[in-house]
Amino acid sequence: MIEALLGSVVIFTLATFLGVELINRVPTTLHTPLMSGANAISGITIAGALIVAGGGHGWISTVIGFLAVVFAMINVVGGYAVTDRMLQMFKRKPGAK
Amino acid sequence: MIEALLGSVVIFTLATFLGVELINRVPTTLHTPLMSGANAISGITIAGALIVAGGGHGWISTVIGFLAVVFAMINVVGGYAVTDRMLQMFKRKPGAK
Amino acid sequence: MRIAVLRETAARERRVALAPATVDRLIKQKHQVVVQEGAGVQAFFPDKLYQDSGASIAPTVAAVTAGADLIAKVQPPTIDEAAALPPGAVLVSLMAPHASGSLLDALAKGGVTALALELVPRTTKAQSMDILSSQATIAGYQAVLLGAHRMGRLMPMLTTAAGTLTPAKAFIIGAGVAGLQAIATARRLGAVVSAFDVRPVVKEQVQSLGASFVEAEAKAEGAGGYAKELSTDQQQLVLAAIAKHIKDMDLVIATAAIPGKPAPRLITNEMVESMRPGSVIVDVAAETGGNCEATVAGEERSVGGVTVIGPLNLASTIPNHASFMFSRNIQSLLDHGVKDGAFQANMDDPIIGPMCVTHGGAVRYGRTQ
Amino acid sequence: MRIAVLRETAARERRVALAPATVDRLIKQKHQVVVQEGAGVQAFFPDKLYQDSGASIAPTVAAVTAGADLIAKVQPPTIDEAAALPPGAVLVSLMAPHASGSLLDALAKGGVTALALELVPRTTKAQSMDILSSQATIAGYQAVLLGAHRMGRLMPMLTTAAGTLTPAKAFIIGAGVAGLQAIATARRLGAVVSAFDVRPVVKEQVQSLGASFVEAEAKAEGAGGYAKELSTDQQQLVLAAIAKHIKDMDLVIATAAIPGKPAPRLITNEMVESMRPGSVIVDVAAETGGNCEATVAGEERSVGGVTVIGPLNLASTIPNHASFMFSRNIQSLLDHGVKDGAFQANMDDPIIGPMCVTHGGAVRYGRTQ
Amino acid sequence: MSHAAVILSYLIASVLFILGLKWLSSPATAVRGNRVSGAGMLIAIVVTLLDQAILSFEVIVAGLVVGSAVGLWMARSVKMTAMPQMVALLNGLGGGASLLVGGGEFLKSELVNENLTLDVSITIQLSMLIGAVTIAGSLIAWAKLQEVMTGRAITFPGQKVLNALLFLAVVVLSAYQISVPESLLWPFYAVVGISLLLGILLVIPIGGADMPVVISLLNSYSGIAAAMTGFVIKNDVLIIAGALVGSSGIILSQIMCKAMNRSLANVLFGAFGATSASTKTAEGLTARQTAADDAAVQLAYAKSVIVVPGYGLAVAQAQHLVREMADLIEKKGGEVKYAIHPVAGRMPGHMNVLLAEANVPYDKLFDMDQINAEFERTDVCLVIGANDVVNPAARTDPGSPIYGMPILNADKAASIIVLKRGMGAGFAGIENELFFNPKTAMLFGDAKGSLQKVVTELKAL
Amino acid sequence: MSHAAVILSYLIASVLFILGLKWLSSPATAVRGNRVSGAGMLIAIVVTLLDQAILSFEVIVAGLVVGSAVGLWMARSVKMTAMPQMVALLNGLGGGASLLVGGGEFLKSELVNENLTLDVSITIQLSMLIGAVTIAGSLIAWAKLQEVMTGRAITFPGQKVLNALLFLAVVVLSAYQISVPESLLWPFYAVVGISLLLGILLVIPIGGADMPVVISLLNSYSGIAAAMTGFVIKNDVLIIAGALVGSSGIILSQIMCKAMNRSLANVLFGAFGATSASTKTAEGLTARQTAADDAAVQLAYAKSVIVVPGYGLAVAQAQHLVREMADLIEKKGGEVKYAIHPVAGRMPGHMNVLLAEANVPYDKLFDMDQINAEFERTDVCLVIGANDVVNPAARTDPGSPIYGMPILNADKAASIIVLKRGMGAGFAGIENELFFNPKTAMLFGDAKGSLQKVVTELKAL
Ligand SMILES: NC(=O)c1ccc[n+]([C@@H]2O[C@H](COP(=O)([O-])OP(=O)(O)OC[C@H]3O[C@@H](n4cnc5c(N)ncnc54)[C@H](OP(=O)(O)O)[C@@H]3O)[C@@H](O)[C@H]2O)c1
Ligand SMILES: NC(=O)c1ccc[n+]([C@@H]2O[C@H](COP(=O)([O-])OP(=O)(O)OC[C@H]3O[C@@H](n4cnc5c(N)ncnc54)[C@H](OP(=O)(O)O)[C@@H]3O)[C@@H](O)[C@H]2O)c1
Ligand SMILES: NC(=O)c1ccc[n+]([C@@H]2O[C@H](COP(=O)([O-])OP(=O)(O)OC[C@H]3O[C@@H](n4cnc5c(N)ncnc54)[C@H](O)[C@@H]3O)[C@@H](O)[C@H]2O)c1
Ligand SMILES: NC(=O)c1ccc[n+]([C@@H]2O[C@H](COP(=O)([O-])OP(=O)(O)OC[C@H]3O[C@@H](n4cnc5c(N)ncnc54)[C@H](O)[C@@H]3O)[C@@H](O)[C@H]2O)c1
Repeated sequence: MIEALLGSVVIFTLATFLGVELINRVPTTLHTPLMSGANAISGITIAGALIVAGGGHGWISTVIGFLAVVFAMINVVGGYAVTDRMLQMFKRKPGAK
Repeated sequence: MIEALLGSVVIFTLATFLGVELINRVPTTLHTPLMSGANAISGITIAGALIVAGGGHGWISTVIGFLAVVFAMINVVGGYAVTDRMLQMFKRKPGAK
Repeated sequence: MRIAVLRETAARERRVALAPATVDRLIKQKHQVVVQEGAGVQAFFPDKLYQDSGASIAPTVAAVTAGADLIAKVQPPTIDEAAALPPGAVLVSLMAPHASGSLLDALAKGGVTALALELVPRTTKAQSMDILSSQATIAGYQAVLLGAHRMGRLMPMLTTAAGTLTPAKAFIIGAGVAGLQAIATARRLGAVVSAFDVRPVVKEQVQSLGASFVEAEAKAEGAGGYAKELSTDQQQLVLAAIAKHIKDMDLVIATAAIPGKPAPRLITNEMVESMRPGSVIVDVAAETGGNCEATVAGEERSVGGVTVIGPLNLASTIPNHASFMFSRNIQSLLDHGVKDGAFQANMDDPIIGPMCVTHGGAVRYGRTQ
Repeated sequence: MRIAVLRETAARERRVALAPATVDRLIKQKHQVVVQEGAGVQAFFPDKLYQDSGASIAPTVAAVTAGADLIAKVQPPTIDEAAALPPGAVLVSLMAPHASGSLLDALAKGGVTALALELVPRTTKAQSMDILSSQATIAGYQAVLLGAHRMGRLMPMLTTAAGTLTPAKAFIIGAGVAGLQAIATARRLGAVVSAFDVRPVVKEQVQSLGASFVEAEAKAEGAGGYAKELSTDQQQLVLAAIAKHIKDMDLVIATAAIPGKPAPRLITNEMVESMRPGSVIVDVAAETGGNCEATVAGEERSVGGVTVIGPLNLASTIPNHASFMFSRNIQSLLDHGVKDGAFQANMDDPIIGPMCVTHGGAVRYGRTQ
Repeated sequence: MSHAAVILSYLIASVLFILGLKWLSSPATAVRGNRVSGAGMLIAIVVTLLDQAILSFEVIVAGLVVGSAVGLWMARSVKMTAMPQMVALLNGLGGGASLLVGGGEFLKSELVNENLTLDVSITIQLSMLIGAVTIAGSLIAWAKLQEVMTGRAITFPGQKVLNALLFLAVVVLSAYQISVPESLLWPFYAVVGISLLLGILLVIPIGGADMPVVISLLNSYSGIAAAMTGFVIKNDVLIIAGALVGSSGIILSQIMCKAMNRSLANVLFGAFGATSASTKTAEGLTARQTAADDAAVQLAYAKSVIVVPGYGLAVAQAQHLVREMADLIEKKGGEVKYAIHPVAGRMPGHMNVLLAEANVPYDKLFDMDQINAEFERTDVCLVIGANDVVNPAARTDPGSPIYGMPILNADKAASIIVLKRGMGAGFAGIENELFFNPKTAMLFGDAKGSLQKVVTELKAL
Repeated sequence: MSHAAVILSYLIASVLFILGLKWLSSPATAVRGNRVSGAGMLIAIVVTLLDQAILSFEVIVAGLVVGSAVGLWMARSVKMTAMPQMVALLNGLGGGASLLVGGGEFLKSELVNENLTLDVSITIQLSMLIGAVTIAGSLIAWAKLQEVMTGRAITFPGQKVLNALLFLAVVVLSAYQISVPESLLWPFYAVVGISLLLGILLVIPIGGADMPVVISLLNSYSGIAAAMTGFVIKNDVLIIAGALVGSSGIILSQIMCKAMNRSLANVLFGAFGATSASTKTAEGLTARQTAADDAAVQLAYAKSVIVVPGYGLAVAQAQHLVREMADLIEKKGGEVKYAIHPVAGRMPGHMNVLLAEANVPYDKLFDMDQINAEFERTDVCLVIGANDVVNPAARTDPGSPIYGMPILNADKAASIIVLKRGMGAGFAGIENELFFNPKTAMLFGDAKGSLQKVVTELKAL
């Protein structure tokens, strides 16, 4: 059991380092879109929400699960859509070399 | 069993990405030291070699293990020492701000 | 409005009050312009250019001024010319009012409204009419060219097969409009430039042009951005600082001035003698007595191998551009003062009021200051 | 070795053959130096400086040259002076050999070994002795200052409250040593510079100074990096290209030359007339006939408002630095030619041989070319 | 779907998240990055639906549909200027989801009387705590930005002590709950409640202008909450994605602080008596501040740029850098012109001297009359150390000493960047309303330093 | 030691490796990086010794002592110039160790008649294959660099086909061995043998000058081999460290190729008819080429730099960049002087005009007599577009047209970097032996472009 946990800890550690390395230098204009895009990714809780909602452990769980799915889904869909909208301003100029 | 393997695959994948991100832009002067330093790290096979050598599965294994330990240890000790020597040229100048 | 442009008669004066480009604009504004024959020739504006702009050409002063509402000139008119101006007309020109008592009387008697261009207020709004600035710009530039041309050596550093020529050291005394332009020009030519002034704000301006500032423990900031005269103590400090610095200079451009006062004496004969043969002093302040004791206005002398030049009317030696700027200044003044086709000599106007030296038959100069 | 420095007597000549710094060096090398009284005064080297360097001062030509082994001068000696030189002495000076037949005869007769400085080979090795280059450098610089000072307008662009002054357009004809220096100087002053030459390699050099190159379909590269005369066809092409370009120019510096030939005629009277009043042509080639048809050597004329200047001996108007460089060139020549305390007039030497116009009692000039 | 296939699919989703985040941080690839990460999310959702012992699909489908519809509607309708609060809201919902998942798992274990292992217990508590802080904090951030509540920092004595006490309480309660498996429900509710309170208290003392940093930090929290949920349900994709967001969010917060020249600590706690990032004048007008990298992006993507040099450029002696910057913009396809005001600087032709020194070609210099009509068609007007010559008071304020002086129409450009050391006045000594124009961004600092940074950023873009 | 503690210790070691690699790639932190990664290795070794069911310590200790001693001796005795071959050798040994571990595990399973699971079988085969290729390839690379064998590319017809066939054979044999558990030993030996052959064949067609890239690639392989070993013995630290080295090695190879302006494919296969990176002249002399980032590092760490400008600088109109570069070097604590030769350029004072335009202060300009004695004490002499004025032939070759002309003693500096477009001659039209001086590195390209790159790199350092 503890070993499974430790396996997850290893993965968590690696992913944490990876997150640090991925973001190097971001122009200020991208701060909000990047934040928003990362926020959409954190909507991955949706996976957990689905399991809670679909577990069929009585109505309390189901209601909580339903709410969790709705919340997470707003986060996911809203997050991606809004990020995409913000990023429309980064279309390249034609004249650029 | 296959899941344990897959767990390792996940770790392998993350570490691979991390390796890619870690090395961004290296001045030419650092190419050889970096290569050498990375090479020293790949001497981590020493861990495997120790297990083979110390497993006590008969003399063939022991001989092979002994050789493996020697090889890996040369790689490790030689690698770190040689890298350190090369890096001596990167001492900061006193006047720098 | 009928505008008359007279030919200059003063010695060394090659400028003309209005350039063809301004005439063009005035004609478009429905004014009439009469130009005296050959008025622009010395400034490289032949009569033909004026005619092409729509002006008419007249041969004599009388013919030009007859019926004129406004007369534009560079130098003050002679008393005779002044007497011949139509009553009620407006005269725009330099006037040297502090030294032209009888001229002012004549103009007042003739009922002429005379605007002295040297009295333009040095305010931000009046900058486009500021003849002192525009002509000082040219003077500062030309002073350096003159000095460089007369120097025994080159300005820039040159490393050649025949040895390395060190850069000339230029020293600008008085960093007003002319002085700053001199700094810029000397820097362009590659000299190592230093400058001195008594107004403390100037230091930053000097450095903003890449020159170094010579410090003396003296400050003399007067009213309106001008300097004032130094106290005796301060004068000593200044002279000591200059004496120490000037020994080593190859080119000195002196432009220090205090409005309405004789130019401050900042370079003594001893200082001149301390300089190397072959160096040059261009005393732009020669007209008001000179910053240098050795200066003789209008002459070029050698004092122990040091050439001391006291040029007069430097701006006029670049007559084309000087006239162009002069003309643009007058144009801005007219843009400001002309309403409904006539020049409004409004004595309450913050720009025209101070410039007006005679009006309504009376001399105003001295009363308004 | 006893080295004599004579005072120049030619009109307009302000240079001196050896500067005190060089004298200093020669004295350190155990030579004796005698300088004629006042020889350096016009170049801002007072006698005192020579004395401080260890030279002795003598009043007359005779006193200076008596017993001299080597005589240094800028301009060719007069026939009288030549006759007075000690037999066997070496004379180093400009010689204008193609125009100085009788002088050469006199020198040969007197047994003088004469080195004509204008015949220094233009090789890399001889560059430090190359008086043509060093003096042309000064001439190119001074030509621009002269032209800028005489122009009716400023050189740089200036945006001011009294309108925007456009930058002057400068055109350099002939981009040899003087021409390139003129380009650099005009650029420093802020002009928009273009240049023309018939040698194709020059284009890159012109551009390396930030100026643009005016193209004509003509090429005339001669021997030794010099230009040669153009064929009639090519001359037409060149004139057409210049005519098209020059109309719009404010300052023209003409330096085109072909060694030993009269200067090529590149600016016709028509071209001059096509230019704007107030523009200036400085014809540095005036001495050899001028590149401009309207040039009168030694004079400054106005042709329809265009000022055409034909300066003579421009380098001499910056006498101090010109003498410094001249002197350094001679110093290098001596470093090259003096062995064991005496000047070795070795006719097989690749530098001294070609420069030697009289030797061993005979005129060599013409025979060795 | 076999379990191996599920793990592999999750791995693929994780890789897509990694690539997505990487690409999101550069202007050239950001659009692609967001879409790739979206694809990863789709895979993760589909796989989860296929894999798990999901019994009732109705509720799930209903939840998915409602959530998607609301999310899409919100994304569509929000105004561009309201983006930061939108992100705050979405982030809060994400945190809420984590809270619900953690809580749901806890309640489930209570219901089915399952004995939770230690690690699951701990991570459940963590996901609830962090989730609750995230939702409460995000909602406060949203309220501040939306101006539903005051944007000012709200502080009271003992605030830090209170926060510390509350945090301690949560820890103690959680520990109690974990160690006493057959515990009651009240500690559970208390933990949730106190956590929510903590979220509120942590954010209210921070000023409105600093909210973006707070949101980014809360975003990082919600990532960590998701990762904790991953530990709870033993799901790698949650751990990886959560950890990625968790760490990159902190880095991003730091980068944002650096762009504001402050430290993260100063943003979070300094506000106990803090100032906002914008400069206020006597009349309460606000000048918007910007950073060099932002200015660089704006310049890099501008089609037309007009540089207005002034006396400050000369004082800073930054003429060579201006030239370098212009060259870089032109290499990127933009057009750069210089607008020279007749009295810019301190002597006639001051700017000409300066720009000639840097070899700016004459044909790029335009005087006022030539260029004034062009500002309207210009993307960015870059004002470097100029003040009076772009002061609209000359047009509008008859009482001003410069009234009537023609000025450069810098204010007509689509956006204006002003490089100055501070809010110092120019030669005329008067205030300049251009600096308070909503289109204007101030880049404070010596012009040489600022331009150096802009140039460095331009090269990196 | 508990198993959990072991896993945690391995995790710490992994983190140290990660930090070590990261820090190794920047000059300022490289020393620290190497030491941190070394600490990680120490932890990994100690933990392994404590943890595993290690029965006989004598052999292990013997192995450790012998290996350490040999390694230390090699590291101490190698000459600085022989570093690349040293790394090749060490790398080969690492690969060999992987081969032995894989083989050992295989033989052990045979001996104890253990039934290997599929994944272990596969990874054993992989670690052997890759390990064998690594050791064989590395030894060839070593031999080429040590000039034990010819540095030229060795090719023969059908080489690629042969390689493909051999690879196929290995795959088939491995598959056979995996699928037939009670197999014989001959396929095992065959796999090892063919893999070794493959390693040799893959490296011999690559030219000596490209060996560093090959070594870096083989290093990446040995990392992957280590990771495979990790799969075999189910050890995370092996997997992580191996994967890190595996991927960073490939990135490094690519960076190295880019620095040589070539693609990895071109290096590996293009050599079937390849050229080396250095430029050869008629007389067989070789000019060493360098890259902008390398030049930048050299300049950044130099205490004294002398710039020798020449006509090429004027042609390139790169004067402003020279100034910028000098400013950057000075900010980093170096001292920059300019040596102006009397006849540099094409007119008297050409360089003065140029440098004045860039506002280089006069007191940094030195003429030949002033500075010639200083070259000996100078770390880097940067020759920009100059040629004749630094041509030692003027001192040494009486037949040369410039014999006797005094020149700048650029060749006396500790190292020389020359910026030129190619091997073109100068005004005098003669060859310049300075360019073939072993201390000289040529940075080819238009001086403006080259300087631009150097400046960008200097800023990034
Ligand atoms: N051209 C002429 O002939 C002439 C002659 C005399 C007077 N004037 C007057 O001068 C003024 C010229 O206008 P302008 O717009 O050029 O200049 P300005 O109005 O004087 O403004 C210059 C601005 O530059 C900023 N600054 C100073 N040093 C700086 C540095 N190192 N880095 C960044 N910013 C710096 C200052 O703000 P911070 O302190 O906040 O940085 C200041 O507000 C006009 O009022 C004109 O009338 C002109
Ligand atoms: N100063 C004078 O008064 C004067 C007058 C006449 C002649 N000279 C002669 O000119 C020579 C001057 O020597 P120097 O060392 O300055 O110049 P140089 O010997 O002419 O060499 C210049 C070098 O610059 C390189 N180059 C050209 N364009 C370049 C560019 N855009 N980027 C990078 N490199 C470029 C060329 O090599 P690549 O083609 O390989 O790039 C060339 O080898 C001397 O021989 C001197 O005697 C001088
Ligand atoms: N407000 C405007 O827009 C505007 C327009 C034009 C000029 N001005 C300003 O007016 C001021 C005067 O300019 P100016 O050129 O007409 O001045 P000026 O000709 O009266 O004097 C020239 C310079 O000499 C200096 N000076 C006086 N006594 C000195 C002494 N003893 N030693 C050294 N220096 C001495 C003065 O300080 C001044 O800088 C300047 O500051 C100029 O910038 C302002
Ligand atoms: N090898 C050396 O080290 C060295 C030393 C000094 C000079 N030089 C070279 O010698 C050459 C001659 O220099 P110079 O200044 O004595 O030349 P110069 O005085 O003889 O002539 C000046 C210029 O006029 C040009 N010219 C001639 N006819 C022309 C025509 N019809 N139209 C336009 N241009 C015309 C010439 O090409 C030359 O560039 C130059 O290339 C110079 O670089 C070389």
